Amino acid sequence: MEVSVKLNKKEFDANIEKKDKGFKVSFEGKEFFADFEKLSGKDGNLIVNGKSYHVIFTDNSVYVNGVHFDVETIDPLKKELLKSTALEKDEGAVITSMPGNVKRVLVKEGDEVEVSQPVVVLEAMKMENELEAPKSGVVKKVNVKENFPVEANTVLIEIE
Amino acid sequence: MEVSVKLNKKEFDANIEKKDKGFKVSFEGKEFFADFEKLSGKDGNLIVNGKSYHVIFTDNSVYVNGVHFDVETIDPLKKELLKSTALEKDEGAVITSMPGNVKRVLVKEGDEVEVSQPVVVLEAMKMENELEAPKSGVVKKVNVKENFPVEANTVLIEIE
Amino acid sequence: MFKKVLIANRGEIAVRVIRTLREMGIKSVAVFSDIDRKSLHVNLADEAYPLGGKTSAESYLVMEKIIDVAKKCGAEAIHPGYGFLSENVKFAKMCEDNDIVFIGPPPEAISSMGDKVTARRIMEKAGVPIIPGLEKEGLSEEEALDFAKKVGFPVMIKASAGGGGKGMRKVNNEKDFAKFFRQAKSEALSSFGDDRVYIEKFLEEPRHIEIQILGDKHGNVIYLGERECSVQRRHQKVIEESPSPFIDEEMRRKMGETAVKAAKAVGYFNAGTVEFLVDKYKNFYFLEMNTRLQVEHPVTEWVTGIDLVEYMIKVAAGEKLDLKQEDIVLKGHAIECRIYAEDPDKNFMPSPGKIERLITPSGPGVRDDSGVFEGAEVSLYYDPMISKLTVFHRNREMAIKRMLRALDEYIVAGIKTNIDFHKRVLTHPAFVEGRYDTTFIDNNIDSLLEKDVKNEDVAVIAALIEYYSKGNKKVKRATCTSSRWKDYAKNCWTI
Amino acid sequence: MFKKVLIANRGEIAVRVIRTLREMGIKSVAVFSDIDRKSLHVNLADEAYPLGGKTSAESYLVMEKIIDVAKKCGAEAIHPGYGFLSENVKFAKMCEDNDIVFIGPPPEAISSMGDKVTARRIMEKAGVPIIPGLEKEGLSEEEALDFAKKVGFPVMIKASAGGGGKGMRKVNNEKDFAKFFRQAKSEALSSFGDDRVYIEKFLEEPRHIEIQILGDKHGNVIYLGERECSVQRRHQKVIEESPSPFIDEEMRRKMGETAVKAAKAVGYFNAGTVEFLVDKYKNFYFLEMNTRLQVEHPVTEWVTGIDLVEYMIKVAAGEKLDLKQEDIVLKGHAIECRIYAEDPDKNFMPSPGKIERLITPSGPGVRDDSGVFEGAEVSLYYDPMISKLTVFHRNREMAIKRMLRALDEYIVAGIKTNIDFHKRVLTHPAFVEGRYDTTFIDNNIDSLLEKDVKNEDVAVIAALIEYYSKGNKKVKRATCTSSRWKDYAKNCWTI
Repeated sequence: MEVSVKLNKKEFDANIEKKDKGFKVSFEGKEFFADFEKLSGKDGNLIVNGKSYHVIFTDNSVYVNGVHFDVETIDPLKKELLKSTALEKDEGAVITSMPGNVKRVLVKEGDEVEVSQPVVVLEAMKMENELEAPKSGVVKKVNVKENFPVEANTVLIEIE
Repeated sequence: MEVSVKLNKKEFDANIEKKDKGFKVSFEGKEFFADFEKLSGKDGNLIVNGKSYHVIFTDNSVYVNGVHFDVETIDPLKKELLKSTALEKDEGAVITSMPGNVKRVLVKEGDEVEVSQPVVVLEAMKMENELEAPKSGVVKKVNVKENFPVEANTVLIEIE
Repeated sequence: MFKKVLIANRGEIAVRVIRTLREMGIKSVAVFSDIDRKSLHVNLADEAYPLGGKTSAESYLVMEKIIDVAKKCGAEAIHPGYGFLSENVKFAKMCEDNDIVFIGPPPEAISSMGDKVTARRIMEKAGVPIIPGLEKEGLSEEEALDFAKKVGFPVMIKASAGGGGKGMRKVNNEKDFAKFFRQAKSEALSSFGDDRVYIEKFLEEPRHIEIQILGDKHGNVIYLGERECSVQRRHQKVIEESPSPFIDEEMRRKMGETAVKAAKAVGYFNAGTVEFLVDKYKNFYFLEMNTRLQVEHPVTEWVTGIDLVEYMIKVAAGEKLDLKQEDIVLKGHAIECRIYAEDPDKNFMPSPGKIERLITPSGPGVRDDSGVFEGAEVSLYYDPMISKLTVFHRNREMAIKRMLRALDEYIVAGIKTNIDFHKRVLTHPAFVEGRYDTTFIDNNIDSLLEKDVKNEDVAVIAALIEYYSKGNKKVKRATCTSSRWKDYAKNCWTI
Repeated sequence: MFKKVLIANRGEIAVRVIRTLREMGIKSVAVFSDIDRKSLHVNLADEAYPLGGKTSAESYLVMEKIIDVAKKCGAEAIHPGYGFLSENVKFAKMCEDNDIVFIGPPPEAISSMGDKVTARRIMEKAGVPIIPGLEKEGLSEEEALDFAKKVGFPVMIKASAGGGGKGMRKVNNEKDFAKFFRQAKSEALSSFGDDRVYIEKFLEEPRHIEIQILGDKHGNVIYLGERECSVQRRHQKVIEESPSPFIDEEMRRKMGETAVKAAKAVGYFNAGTVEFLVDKYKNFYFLEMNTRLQVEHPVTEWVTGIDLVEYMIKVAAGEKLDLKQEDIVLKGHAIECRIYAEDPDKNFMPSPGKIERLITPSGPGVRDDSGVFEGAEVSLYYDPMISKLTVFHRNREMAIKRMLRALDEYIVAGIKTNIDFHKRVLTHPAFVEGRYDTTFIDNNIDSLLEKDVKNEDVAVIAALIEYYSKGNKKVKRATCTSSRWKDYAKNCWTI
């Protein structure tokens, strides 16, 4: 079976076939023999050409010897949708990628801001983090209030 | 609600009622206030009158601060059945309560045996364990062969 | 000795104190916020009582509630851990007023040492060198800026009531001054309830080296060697070690004796830490004194063989130190890595969430002081430090290798951590050779975050994951996070 | 130094060796039986290759297969761990013949020390006291019985090729003699492939105290203090500690020097252990020499600060010992508890099965060397020891308390273990006071298995469990196992 994998934004292709108790993987002209065994719960062990790897599957990630992979969710459409509404629609969106508490809102609607100007101070885990304007422009919308918590990936401020 | 519990073969009764976020337990004229919180997977925490207990539920046991309880399975009938076929039917049954490998069978059918006479040598985890005749009598049946594995709770030899 | 002690803290340090209390046969009492009902310290303690509230301000900082619990459950003493109320003189006095032993120094020592400005003055008087600075009541932004211009950038703005990197900012130029000055004041206010700050000249190539001391109520004070804490980011320590690769026996003795002098100057008892900045000429300057147990105390415990928490409790109970200065012999080398719930690839942004899988290292010379468990929720309300991993070996070279081995075994899934980042720091030539100061991480951040994909096994694994995932509804397409592959290839058993 | 080392073992000791190999920058190669495909040592190693088979005889004891894997994967050396092929002279020679370094002593030392009868003769010649015994080729049951009657019961029957309590029986009277003699021979055959046994007088109130030695290929041999191993059951060590509470500096030196003499007599290099029996008058007798890494080596590692596995590998690679006798200074006190999958309440019957929940202790002074993980299947094919828990503290009294704390944190659900049993041993007055010999467990078995229900909280919890279980399909009615409640009330945080 042909499989393509995205690795560091570079796509590449491998061929995988069942072989004895495991798999034969052909990739860039080389052959690898792999044996996977589920250990317990989220854990498995993978032996590839004799090398042993501890593999952990969580809901949306894979860890190989403790090193993390991102894995796209089952419904790529839904994810695209999420992205388009939040992250990609508006280049002027000030988005928090972590949950936290809005400590201070430094601008109000109608304000003119410059690129990199701090607009919101977010507190999480006892540290203050300043979020800056991604571009120069006018504050169109302020979606948050001081001392209220926000989830990750929320659009806090919109600038146009 | 009235609840009876078997503790060290001694049965006793308690009354339990919902109270605030937890429970009030009355027992032997005293009152206990308990708050249970599920932690994750099999683990929970129970605070009884301020004292904290780590509780773990597995398929058929409960552990409180690491100390083990036996818990009867959902179908008491089935368990009784199991018991009656194996453990209680025959006082002359030589039963292994652990799985292992039959190392040597020291008697054959028709042999006369005395109580406490070794009849089977079982090996498990690199240790040899001798199983003895539970009563004096004649060997009626030998259910096992040397060098074959046996499961826990198997009747190996029957004596009458 | 006490029969019951309340720990006015949470997380790993509460667990740490519970462990020693249990060894001493003393009942431990945990307190908890609503957020922390399911936390490890509650589960491990003998007793646990709710404080209510979510934020620290609503829970762990409410002195009356804590005193109230202690009185109701009959705790004779309170261990404050670090942070929260550990250096709060009002709380120490409140304990005293309620006949509860505060496991810490006398209130006077807290107030004189806890206030950085007062502490500087005391040290100056005692003849301990201090860094040029400006400290005055109601220090204004303008005055501070004037001072900065006079001594020259960079300068440090620091919370007067501060400690632990909170309310502290390094300012490199005039442009950033106003912003950082305000941030420092604001953080100081939210962390310590006190927005006073002062300003100091920033030393070039400074090392942060601190001396652990231990004093009893009978006037005995000893020092327990130093800790090298120069691996810092945003004034938060990241890796600590003892002994410091930078100082020798003679300098250790000099700094130790200075620290003891400082402690005696304020009638100190309890465990405590005198922090110094050391410049490249090995001059040392008093930085501040922490009048409490320090996060990084395990490295000292490894090399001295002494349980500092045990001694804090014994000293608080009035016992005389059964250790003399000559009993303290440093043996071997210890390193601590603080495990933070943060994402180094996204500017070390905090990463709260559920720990879906947790594997902690063990075996020879490894100690994990954790405040979490598999399935635990790392809350955004509190500090992002989830654990401290400490190792010991007979020398520094082997200790570094042991730490790398332990970090390889350490797996935290579900949230991001700085485990991989630690591996890069520990293999960086400057760290390996012991040539580093507090600017180390900032100056090497690019190489410490370097990205690359090399090992072809990794591609095979990715392909297999993709393949397996066909049968797994939850997993569809694997893309690896850009930054980790290099480390993977470098550190993770595949070379 | 080697680049790749194969570990011809499984379980905790394979994991132990992998850890040090990783610290030394050496690739580790695991081998595994079909049963062990999912085991921890396979998952942690850099490389892993199947041996096939289920039993040890089909897998870990098949020398040709192991040599074959080593050659194919390019391993330059083999670490045998303990048990299995670790004291097999044929295997050591086979390694030599295949240009693979056997990480152990020279084959001649294995054969002379490994054979208990030869070892006794060498010791006798070297002037080391030995216990009266009868050793001869083809020793018959009748000859052995005659000897027993002559010197008087009790006597010990021991496997000539033996070690680790396998193929060993204490016989108290003539009636049991035939049975035990045959058992010992049979166990010897299945454990070592050699059914020869010999017989010895049993010493009264004997302590089992052993000396750790370390030698290089350049004729240097040092001793690393002693281990007290008298807490035994069925000749299996259960708890070990260092130093021994029974011996002083002078006796340590005498025993140490005797051990070094013994080692030098056979041209020994590698880590090794000279076991002594010590009677109540502090006379010590040579018992046997183990020419390999010992299960209980961690206690020595704690008190000396030395990684024994690291030195085994360095010595095997031909390095000269960089330690002199005067460098070895014992500091503090270490205790090890072996965690067995067994049920003390059912005559310590092995308890294989799935580990449904596993919580291992950590924090200051705690080391867990485990061979399992949560979800692991403990197989009936191999040794029931799943882990070794070791603690360190500054003195014996505190070390015992620390061990009790660590045992309180240790939770293994799904199979039975001896964790609670350890707690009873550690709180037994004879153990606490250090007054115990190898008969300790046998003579106190009743109080060590004592049962009782005291704490009323326990009843409340049971009631609550019953109540909750109404909503839980899997749980219906709780009855507590009889023996644990006493400990619960005594040790489990409820006093």
